Amino acid sequence: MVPVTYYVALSAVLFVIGVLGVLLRRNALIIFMSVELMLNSANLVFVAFARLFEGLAGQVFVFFVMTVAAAEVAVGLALIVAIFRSKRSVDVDQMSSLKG
Amino acid sequence: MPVLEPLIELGRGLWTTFRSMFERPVTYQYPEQKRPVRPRYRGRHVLKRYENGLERCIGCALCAAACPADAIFVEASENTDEERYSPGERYASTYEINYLRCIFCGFCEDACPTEAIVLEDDYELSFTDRRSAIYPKEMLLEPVGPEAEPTPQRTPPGLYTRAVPEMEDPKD
Amino acid sequence: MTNLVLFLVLAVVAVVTALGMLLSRNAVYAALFLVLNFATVAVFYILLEAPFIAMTQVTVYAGAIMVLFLFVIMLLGAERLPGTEPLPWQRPLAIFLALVLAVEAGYLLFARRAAGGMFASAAPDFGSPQAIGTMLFNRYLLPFEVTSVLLLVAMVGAIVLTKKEKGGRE
Amino acid sequence: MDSALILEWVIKSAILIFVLLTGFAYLTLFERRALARIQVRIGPNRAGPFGLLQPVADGLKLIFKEELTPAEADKVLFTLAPVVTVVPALILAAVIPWGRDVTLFGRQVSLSVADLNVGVLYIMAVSSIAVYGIVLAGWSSNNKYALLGGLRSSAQMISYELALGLAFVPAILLADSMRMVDIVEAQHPWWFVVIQPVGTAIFLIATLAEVNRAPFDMPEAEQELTAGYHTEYSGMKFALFFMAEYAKMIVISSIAATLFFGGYLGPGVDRYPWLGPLYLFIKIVILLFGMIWLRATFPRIRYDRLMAFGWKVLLPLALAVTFITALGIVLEMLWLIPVLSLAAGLFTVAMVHRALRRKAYARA
Repeated sequence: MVPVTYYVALSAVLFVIGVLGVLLRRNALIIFMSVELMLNSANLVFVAFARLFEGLAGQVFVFFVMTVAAAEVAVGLALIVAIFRSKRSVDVDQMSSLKG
Repeated sequence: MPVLEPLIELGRGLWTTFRSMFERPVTYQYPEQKRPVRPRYRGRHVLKRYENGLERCIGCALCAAACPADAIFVEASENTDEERYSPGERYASTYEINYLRCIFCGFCEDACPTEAIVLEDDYELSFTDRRSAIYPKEMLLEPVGPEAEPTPQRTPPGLYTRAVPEMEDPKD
Repeated sequence: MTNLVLFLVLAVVAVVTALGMLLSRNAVYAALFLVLNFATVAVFYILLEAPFIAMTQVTVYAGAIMVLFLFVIMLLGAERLPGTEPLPWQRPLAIFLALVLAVEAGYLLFARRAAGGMFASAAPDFGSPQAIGTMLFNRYLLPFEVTSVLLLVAMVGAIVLTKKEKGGRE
Repeated sequence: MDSALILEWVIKSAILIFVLLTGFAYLTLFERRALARIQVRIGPNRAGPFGLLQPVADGLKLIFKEELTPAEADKVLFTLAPVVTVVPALILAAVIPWGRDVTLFGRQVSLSVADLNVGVLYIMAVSSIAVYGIVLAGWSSNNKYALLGGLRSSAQMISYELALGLAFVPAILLADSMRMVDIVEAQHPWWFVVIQPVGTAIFLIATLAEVNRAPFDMPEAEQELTAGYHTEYSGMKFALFFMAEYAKMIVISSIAATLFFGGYLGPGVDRYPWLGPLYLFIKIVILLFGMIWLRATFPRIRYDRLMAFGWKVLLPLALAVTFITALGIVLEMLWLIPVLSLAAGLFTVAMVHRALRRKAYARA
């Protein structure tokens, strides 16, 4: 069997990659994808610990995280589309003014 | 019940198509089984002959002049009594139709003074190259009848002086 | 042993696809790498005896969320936009911070041995849809209902945000 | 995990894929013959007796055709897209049970490749993956029509997936399980089509939209989009799209048969388990004929109407049907389910009819 530490380590690596994506990339869509990656790495840990402690609460929580992620994506992409309409760009450096 | 009306309409459409499955198919199994063409069908041209085997075409090239697609080429030569192809002075020594150009409009038929060219029933025209789409006179000419002689014929002098025969009233 | 090999292979795939997402110039490729990443994570869930979560992962993440991403990318034609130069100090700082985070995680994992432990063999109906359903509708009923409200709000929000405010309507 | 089990899986997968690919080939022939008969023609009957070699001839032709790749296309994704389309269509069939367990060479062999306890969810997950191939094909061709067709069809598939997913729910609720075998066994006295006719109808309609078949074949609307997402494809790549469409038809018919039409159940199946696959096969053929028949009968729906139908008619009705099914189970009055759901279905039909009539009236 694979020890749970491996899963946590993998998830940490994925999380760090997600953080890097948010910090390094300027394309709002890719920043968004990186956030999804971070959520996913957290989910992986949840499921791993649910398996370790034989409790389903972790899996149920993953279920909720997915729902929230879906809601977040719907609103976030709508925002990006709206910003693109006014600025013709999805570059986060250009979203510097408070008014569209 | 008016509620069911749209469903019944859909069902009727389905019933129509289902019923048509059991009708006799209208398909002709083409190469073995050919569908007869209509009386006025315009297929490949045929150059006609008189009963005695002389060609009707006199090389006047009115068909070529009438042709909107410029598909017909005619070259005329002189008849002699020793070597007679058609009544009158001249005959078509070259007669070619390019079937890549022909639109089967039938104007040539109308223009012909001797009713020599007729669009008949043959529709199996297919070529593998452009040269073979040009039909020469030998391929267009009607075969000689059983009691007739092939052209050129040796004819008594002074018999065939008129090129255009006395025609009946054109019927169709 | 088989499990360990499988885990390592999948882990490599997961990390490589995540890096691919991070590094690819083309947003469509980034999205596709992320789809692969989510698929490998789904396989991890199956290895962890959570088939229900694995299938939901594929359906929601790969089937809905990433398709939505692709849609937006293609609709906006945003796959290869000319980017501005980042601020000069930002890139090294970002990498430094990420390294700090990684070291921190590594310290917690290996130095403190906070979460050592092997998996015991699970009960036969562990992670079955029935068990999750019972849990969801008994102990977690309130969060479940709140989530449904959240989804409704997100739906309304998305529609309001993307609706064109043009004249001519009334 | 002994090696015999793995061998069994490999053999079953190989047989399944072989059956699907042969089935795809002969489904094209079946469709052409059936369409021809409906249109009072004969259909292909030259290659081999009754045209039975026609699929072989078609396949040979497609193999030897030239494959074109547009110069500005994204080469990698352009090559990948047909594969991404075919694979989900093939692996979707893995969870379908073809019969009860049989004893073969002294082993207990189950007649499905994978007997998952989340079988229905597996179907949803895999069918949601199938969108990618079409989106990618449309995008990577770098062609306006292909992109529009791809976006259209993916929007359509995502929209109808909701109604499709909800149509699974009555079957799951009635069987109290997501395992396909349990769902089939739960239909012993009454098939679910009897208990939940409206749910079955929703499932079949959403299915048509899901596999992009007429009258929902928007993505391939030749007149508008010059064949949509596969405009730029030719040769074997085109054949793969073709294969995906027809393999999906077969698979989705078998899913419908399993969920609502009693799967492998039929008279005498208890005594002779080998009859199971035969019954399932017959049901699949009947459903496939239904698809072809619909194609021959109904014209294509306009795109905005199609989306409106999916979101405003099918989805609410599916929700209502789910609710009614749950209600009938909770009240332990199963007869309530067909009565109430048929009433809901008729109400929906009447409302749609009225709305359409009003629209026609307003235009006139």
